[in-house]
Amino acid sequence: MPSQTQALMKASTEDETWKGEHPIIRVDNLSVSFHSSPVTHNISLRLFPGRLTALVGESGSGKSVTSMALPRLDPPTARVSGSAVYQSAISHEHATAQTTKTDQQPHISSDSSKSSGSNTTHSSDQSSDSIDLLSPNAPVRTIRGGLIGTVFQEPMAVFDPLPTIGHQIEEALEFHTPGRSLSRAEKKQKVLDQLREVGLPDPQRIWASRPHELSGGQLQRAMIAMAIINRPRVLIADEPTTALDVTTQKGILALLTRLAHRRQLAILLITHDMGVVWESADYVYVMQHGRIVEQGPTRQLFEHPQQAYTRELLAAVPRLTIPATTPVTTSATIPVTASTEHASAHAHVSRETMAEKTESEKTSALVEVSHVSFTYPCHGLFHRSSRGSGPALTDISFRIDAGKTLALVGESGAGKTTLAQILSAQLHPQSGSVLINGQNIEHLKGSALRQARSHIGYVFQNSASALVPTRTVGWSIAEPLTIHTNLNSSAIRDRVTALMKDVGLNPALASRYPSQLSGGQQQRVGIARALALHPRLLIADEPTSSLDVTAQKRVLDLFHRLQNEYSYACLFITHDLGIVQEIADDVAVILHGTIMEQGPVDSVLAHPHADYTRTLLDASPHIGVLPQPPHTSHSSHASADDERE
Amino acid sequence: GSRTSQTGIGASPSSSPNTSASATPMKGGTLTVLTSQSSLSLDPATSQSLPTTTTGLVHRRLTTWKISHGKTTVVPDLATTTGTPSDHGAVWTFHLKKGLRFSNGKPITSQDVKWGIERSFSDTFTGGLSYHKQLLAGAANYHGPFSGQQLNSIETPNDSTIIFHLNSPFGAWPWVASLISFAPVPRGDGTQKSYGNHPVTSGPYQVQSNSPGRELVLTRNPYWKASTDSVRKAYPNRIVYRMGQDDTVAAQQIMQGVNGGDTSILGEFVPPAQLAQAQANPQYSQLLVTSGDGALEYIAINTRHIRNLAVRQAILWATDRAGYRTAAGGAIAGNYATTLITPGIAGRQKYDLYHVPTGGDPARARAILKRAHVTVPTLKMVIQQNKTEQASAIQSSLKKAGINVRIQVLDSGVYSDTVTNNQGNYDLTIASWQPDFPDAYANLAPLFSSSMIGNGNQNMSRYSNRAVDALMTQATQTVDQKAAGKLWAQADQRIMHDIPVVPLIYSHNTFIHGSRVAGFDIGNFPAYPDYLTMGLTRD
Amino acid sequence: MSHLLRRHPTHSRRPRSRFASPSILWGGGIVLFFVLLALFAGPLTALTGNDPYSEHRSLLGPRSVPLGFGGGISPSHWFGVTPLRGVDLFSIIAYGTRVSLGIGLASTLISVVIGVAIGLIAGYFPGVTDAILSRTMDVFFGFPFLIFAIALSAIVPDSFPRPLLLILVLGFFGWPSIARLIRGQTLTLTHRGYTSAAQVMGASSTHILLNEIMPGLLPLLIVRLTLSIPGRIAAEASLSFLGVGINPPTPSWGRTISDAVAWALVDPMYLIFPGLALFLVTFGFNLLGDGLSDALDPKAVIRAEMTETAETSKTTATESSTRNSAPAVVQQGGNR
Amino acid sequence: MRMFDYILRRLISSLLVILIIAVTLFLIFYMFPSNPAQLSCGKPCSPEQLRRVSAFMGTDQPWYAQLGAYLLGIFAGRTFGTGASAVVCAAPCLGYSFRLNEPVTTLIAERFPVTASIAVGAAVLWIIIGVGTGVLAAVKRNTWVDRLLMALSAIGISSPSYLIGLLAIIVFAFELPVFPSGGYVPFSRNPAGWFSHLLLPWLVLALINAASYTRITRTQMIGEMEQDYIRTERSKGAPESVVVGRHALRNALLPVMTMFGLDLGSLLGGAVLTERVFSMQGLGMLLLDSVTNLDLQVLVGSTLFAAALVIVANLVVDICYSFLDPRVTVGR
Ligand SMILES: Nc1ncnc2c1ncn2[C@@H]1O[C@H](COP(=O)(O)OP(=O)(O)OP(=O)(O)O)[C@@H](O)[C@H]1O
Ligand SMILES: Nc1ncnc2c1ncn2[C@@H]1O[C@H](COP(=O)(O)OP(=O)(O)OP(=O)(O)O)[C@@H](O)[C@H]1O
Ligand SMILES: [Mg+2]
Ligand SMILES: [Mg+2]
Repeated sequence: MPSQTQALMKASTEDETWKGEHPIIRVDNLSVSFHSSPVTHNISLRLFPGRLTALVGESGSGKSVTSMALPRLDPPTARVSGSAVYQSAISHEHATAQTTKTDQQPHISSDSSKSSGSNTTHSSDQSSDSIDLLSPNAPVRTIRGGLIGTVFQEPMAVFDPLPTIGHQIEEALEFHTPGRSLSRAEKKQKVLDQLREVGLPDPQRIWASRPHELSGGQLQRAMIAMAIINRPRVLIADEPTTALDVTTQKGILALLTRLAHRRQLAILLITHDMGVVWESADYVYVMQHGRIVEQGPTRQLFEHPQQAYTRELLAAVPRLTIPATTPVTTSATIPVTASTEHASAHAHVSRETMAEKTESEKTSALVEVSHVSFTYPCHGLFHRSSRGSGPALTDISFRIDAGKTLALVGESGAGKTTLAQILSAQLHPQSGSVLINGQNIEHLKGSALRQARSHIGYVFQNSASALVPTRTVGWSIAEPLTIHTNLNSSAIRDRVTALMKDVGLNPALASRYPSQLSGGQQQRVGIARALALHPRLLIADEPTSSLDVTAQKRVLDLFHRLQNEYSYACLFITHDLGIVQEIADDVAVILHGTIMEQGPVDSVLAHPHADYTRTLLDASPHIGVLPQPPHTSHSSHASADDERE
Repeated sequence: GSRTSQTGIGASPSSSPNTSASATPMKGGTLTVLTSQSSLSLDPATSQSLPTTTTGLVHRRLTTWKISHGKTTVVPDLATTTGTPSDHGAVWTFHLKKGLRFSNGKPITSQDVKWGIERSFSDTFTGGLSYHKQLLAGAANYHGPFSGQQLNSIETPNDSTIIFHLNSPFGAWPWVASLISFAPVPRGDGTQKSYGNHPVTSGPYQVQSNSPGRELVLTRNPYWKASTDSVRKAYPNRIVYRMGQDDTVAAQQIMQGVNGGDTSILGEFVPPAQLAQAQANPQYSQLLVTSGDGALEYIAINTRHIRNLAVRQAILWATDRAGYRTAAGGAIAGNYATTLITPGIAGRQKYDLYHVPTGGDPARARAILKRAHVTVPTLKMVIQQNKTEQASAIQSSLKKAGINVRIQVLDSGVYSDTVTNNQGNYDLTIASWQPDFPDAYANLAPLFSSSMIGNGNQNMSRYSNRAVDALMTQATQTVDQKAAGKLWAQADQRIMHDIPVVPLIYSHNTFIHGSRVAGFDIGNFPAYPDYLTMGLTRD
Repeated sequence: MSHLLRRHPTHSRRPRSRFASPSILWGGGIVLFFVLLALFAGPLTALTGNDPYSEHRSLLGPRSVPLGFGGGISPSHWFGVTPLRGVDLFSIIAYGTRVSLGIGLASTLISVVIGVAIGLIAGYFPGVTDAILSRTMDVFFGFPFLIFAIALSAIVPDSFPRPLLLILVLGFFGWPSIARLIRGQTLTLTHRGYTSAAQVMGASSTHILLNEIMPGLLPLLIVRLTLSIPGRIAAEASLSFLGVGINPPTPSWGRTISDAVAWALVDPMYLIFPGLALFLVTFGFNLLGDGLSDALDPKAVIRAEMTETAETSKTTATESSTRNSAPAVVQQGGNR
Repeated sequence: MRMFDYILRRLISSLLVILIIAVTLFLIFYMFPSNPAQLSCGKPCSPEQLRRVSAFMGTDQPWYAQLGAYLLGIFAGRTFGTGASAVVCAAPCLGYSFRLNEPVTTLIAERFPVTASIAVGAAVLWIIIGVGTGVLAAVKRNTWVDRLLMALSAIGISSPSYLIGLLAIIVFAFELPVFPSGGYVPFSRNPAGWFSHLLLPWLVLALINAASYTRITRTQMIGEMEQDYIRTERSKGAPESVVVGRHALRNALLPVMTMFGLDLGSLLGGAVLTERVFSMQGLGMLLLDSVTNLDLQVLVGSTLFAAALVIVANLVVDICYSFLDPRVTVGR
């Protein structure tokens, strides 16, 4: 007991901004293992009402596994030990009163006493409101959805494929509404409101759509809507904005912060995007190798990173470096660490390629898209949910030369994935033509099509569902090789090992099944597979969305290296303008299925013509001049903060 | 009586009168007949039913059969006598009784009888008993009365007199006149094929409802007068036929008296398993009634395929009749057969030409084959489903003599077709034959006359011997029944010299009736219960 | 190629353990037992000097019912003898295994091969192909199998071996239901992300059908398969019941069961022994099927491993050196 | 309208299917050793008589002529024979039974209620039992409940329906007489009798069929329960009953539904063995009798009717599929 209280106080008094509040969730010594090999070690966390706590760390470090243990949503094979206690916020006064002193030492989980877990529930002053989340008697159904809302990492697979989105969200509402107090219309209205709140433009349509009819970002927002519709006390958001463009991401983050403040919601935000952390988190835990290696209030952590890994994390963020001419004032912010050199070198490269481009203008482009329009057909005999949805793409034209990268940025649901699918002949445009290597891919059939496709590498946005669940990931990476080459199995194995190393995966993971990997690991499997054949055209649909910055950097470097080596053309879909600047030669900005503007990266970013591009630039999270007082950086939310309920 | 023994509506004389319940039936109640058959024709032109079974309940004929104390005789029915022959038996005259009426109230006249017979010549109405069609003069090109033509060999000088002119003298005409085709049909009526579903009746019952293949309900015909009928007792008020029944279930139902089984009878033989079961239980065995020697069961040897007499001899010698009988259920299945004319038929002479032991003599069979220097190829035996065990027994007995048999089980329709068509694509088959009327003619002619090969006829041995044909013709035309009988017996032995068939047993048919059913008697002929005298006891 | 990564050191012990579940062992054991029974029916029955043809009339009572306990069970007739002819029942069952198992396996094989092929093709190639194949299935569905069987038994010359005929008939009429099931599942699986992934990779349809779609169908298919084999044995019995099964004297379970049903009250053992054989085989195949579909389901493998790792942690320790010999992954954060 | 188009297209192609079936049946019969007229020629039968019968029944014609006449009859009706005794079979004439003396349409109309009563009742029972036990087994996977259910389903699968049927009759109708041993009572005549007569066949058919549904449902359920969306459902705080019943089950039922549609469709065309064992005169018995008696027209008529049912069932399944699984489009 005493050590417990101490630990609690330690955690809760680290920063004055906590105002002595009492944690709503206390996690102590949480360890998770899969078939008796541990993946996380003695994690201790505190979540406070009204606060946004970020959990950052490298891919595969155990972020998802840890957070999912709280509402007990781990895979059944996981063994969880330690303690996690929920305490309602009502009785916080006591704890607040005890808060006296600030402990600057990072709270490393291994420090805390082993016995703390079991005692928490018996804490004298809060016993009635405290729930041991890990106890077998915990009221999981009230906890899930009611107390703790959860947003999952992979948005594409989380919805039941059969019912409409609206139905599934309404259902969540029902589980936590006693009796039948809500009428149908009321429920629907609530859901529509919630969908609108998470920034979905056409809630009516989303409400009536089936999961497969929505884009990744739309699904992700629907997931968020579902998680918060019951006004839980705690929200666990596992990379909730990976599939979102910056504008939407900004909106979502603002919404989360607002919710945290208004509803006194405790949020655990898992992310790899330090920009996001900087902009919205109050407190940060950094994870590596299944351990919490560092923690602290956001500003403090950013200003004085203690661990090498944290520093590396901060350094590796691709920064948006906008040329001086840009109207955006924050443009001058150059990262603290060494990437300046790299960025400028890259800028140089881009300028070179631009020059080449003018020369080679007359040589035929590797990809030439002209006047492509596409409308999704009305599916099924009964499902008319896509009614009213206009064309997904209208009159799209662009070209990509060999060795060049075109970045496609745009709002979620703008039609990026659709365009990528048209390029790879998964969908056929109603009008316009797609020439790849001079061939009209739409007219190819049979082996000619297969041959053409062997030169296309495709990284799927939904990496998890693009892997065969019944095959090891090693098999999946090898698949293109087995299809298109005659390599013997040992050669293939070598190739797979090399590819996995290239994308930063331990080759030992080759024997795992997709469901045994973390989100970022799955994504890298997808990348490795796309690169296996050294494609001439690489279509990468948000390939690094789930990657932590180190892994992301590694992948981007790999893209660079391979592009230099094989000079493939690349269509790179992303919402991160920082990445755009780092990797792309040209950029196309797409909105509502129309290209708003396109051109060389530097000139577009420096002189955005379209309003939307400007909005994008504004919305991009910049790590501003450090240190920066958090209040100013959050000024846009300040007014919202005050409207507490 | 028929090709395959299970018509349930069929026909033999024998040793012991088989009477079940000694109690006399009462008037009234509903008697149920459970049958596995899926169709039951009540059309006089198309039915092949015996006078003493179903059609006997609804249709009267000129003459009919009376079974008393085990003896079956032909007696007058609509007619006052069993017919008066003239012209050496080539012309037969009948007079109708007075006061006869149809179920629709109309009086029955000689024209109605004539119309009924004429109807049977119509191309529309086929499938009945056709003995008269070959016998009546000038019938060869007659196509029935519907286009206005009459059959002139049938005379009706007045409403109560009917005279038949035959091709040649035929002594057994009184028996022929008892067949279903001689039932009256109101003149001008019955043009439609479906007439048989709701016929106008002359017997004690009329059709209340009939859904073909499913259920037939008979109720009393108010116009039938017991005083004009010496045979029909008409005890039950209602008789219900349930068709398409599973015989195993039905037999069980009757034995245990559940579900109205106590007031039911089974239209078929008791299946072997239920037979064994009932015999073992004294309470159930009371419900069994076994006929005397009935149908002849035999192996028909296709003489067109197996022309060598030595081979047929070998088959005869190799056949283990005891094994056959065991496989058919044991001693209750029947007595060993040596003659072709079945016991109880006038003129039958008992003889045993070869004295083959009942267990067969495979060594002798081998010796015969060896002497004849023949090797027998594998023989194809076609059988019906219900003969599987018996066929297997024959197969294993022939194998002992070095004769291999391949059995092919055929579905009943296909089987009938196979054994009666013109190709005759089989070597052996197991058949049984009960004559349609107790006359040696009906016993031998259909099976051994060369005119009965193929075309749907029953000469399954495809036996053709001019001498035998001539002998049978002579016997047929002999009006003196004693003299005729001698000729038939002669033919019988003459045929057996050629061994077109191996006689196996005279089958004893065992039937079962509910505990409240009385008057369930089987005479010497046919080996089927007499439906006309059946009734229910008081609880 | 699919075993490519199985040879990875960590996998060396998987095949054994994965397929060594109790269901597989028991189910496989039962099936194997019957396979052996079929193969060694001759020597086995010769032990008691029996065969499935000889009659033992002396063992039958006057009503042709076997004398003695349990349908005439004795040291020389382990299962007694049949009524009516007194044939050794054990011999019938032992030899009958050949026909019944043979028909069950062979006809299922035919149906499954045709059904899976057609179902896959119909489900994977929309439009005309699907329409044609689906209507073909309709023809087969609409066509009464029984009628066909009865007609064939009349038309096909009797010199054509009956078991083969049954295999063909059951095989060719059994595929549509499999095909339809497969087609439906294929339709669903075709819309999965990994199928599109393979298409974009330029995989041939064959590759996709075999590697992406088939594995997803397997659990369902295995269940269907294990349902099918005993189903076929039962179908042979049903055909026998209607009189178009195996011709005597060839022993078959189906014919024996259909003959014996009527004797259930008189000579119950006559029905019980072959019935038990049929049940055991069914049970064996089902166990085997359950076990196999578990073994092929990766999630189940994971579960199995879980228990297994606990048991074999020692072996893992020795193997871990092998595992680590693979070049350690670069850049897991820089400072370890 | 897509729906309408699709159904129309399917119906047209279904006519083709029916035609193929009819042609095949006629061909098979043509290959028979000889003339079905033989069976209705009478006893004894002269060649002349046989010729006449053949002419009347039309079996003296080549098979294609017979087929043509038959098909034409469906639309235009037929007349057999001439004059006063001519048999008129009004359109839609599926043939005329010379054995039962009824038009096939009448026969089917009489028999169908029997078969439908058996089939629908049994289907309702077996889908409930099969899916219920399948879900239970999946949820209780690897427990004794699961094992017991699997063992029971093994019994069900390995039992020919006539075996179970006869044993059920012996036990429930004879040994402890609680059910009638067979027969059919029309609902209109006596609803209680209808029910009591059908209960045993329903149970028998249901138990046998349920066995395979148990297995398929179990496998599918196990697969679905491992999908990601199940975790999502749980994260919403869904009670396990909703997770299993509303989400996993609905997904798992897709292939089950395919099977169910087909099974019900073909059962509606005649439950041959069950009808036979329970002595019910439904379409199955009609069909069986028609083969046994070489009653070609009844055979073809009732087969075509059964085929039509199967085709409709297939169509319904396909439409339902596109309804239940939005990812699948039928009208592709
Ligand atoms: N199968 C489908 N049927 C109907 N509409 C669809 C379908 N797939 C996508 N859409 C709609 O088409 C639009 C474009 O979708 P797309 O997946 O291309 O978006 P995106 O730009 O990739 O978005 P995100 O960044 O969120 O992944 C969206 O509004 C989406 O709802
Ligand atoms: N079901 C499982 N079985 C075995 N190992 C697993 C399983 N799920 C996750 N792991 C492993 O546990 C580790 C932690 O996974 P987790 O999903 O928590 O990573 P993460 O931090 O969320 O990474 P990412 O950012 O890539 O999503 C990873 O190494 C992963 O491979
Ligand atoms: Mg994760
Ligand atoms: Mg997308």
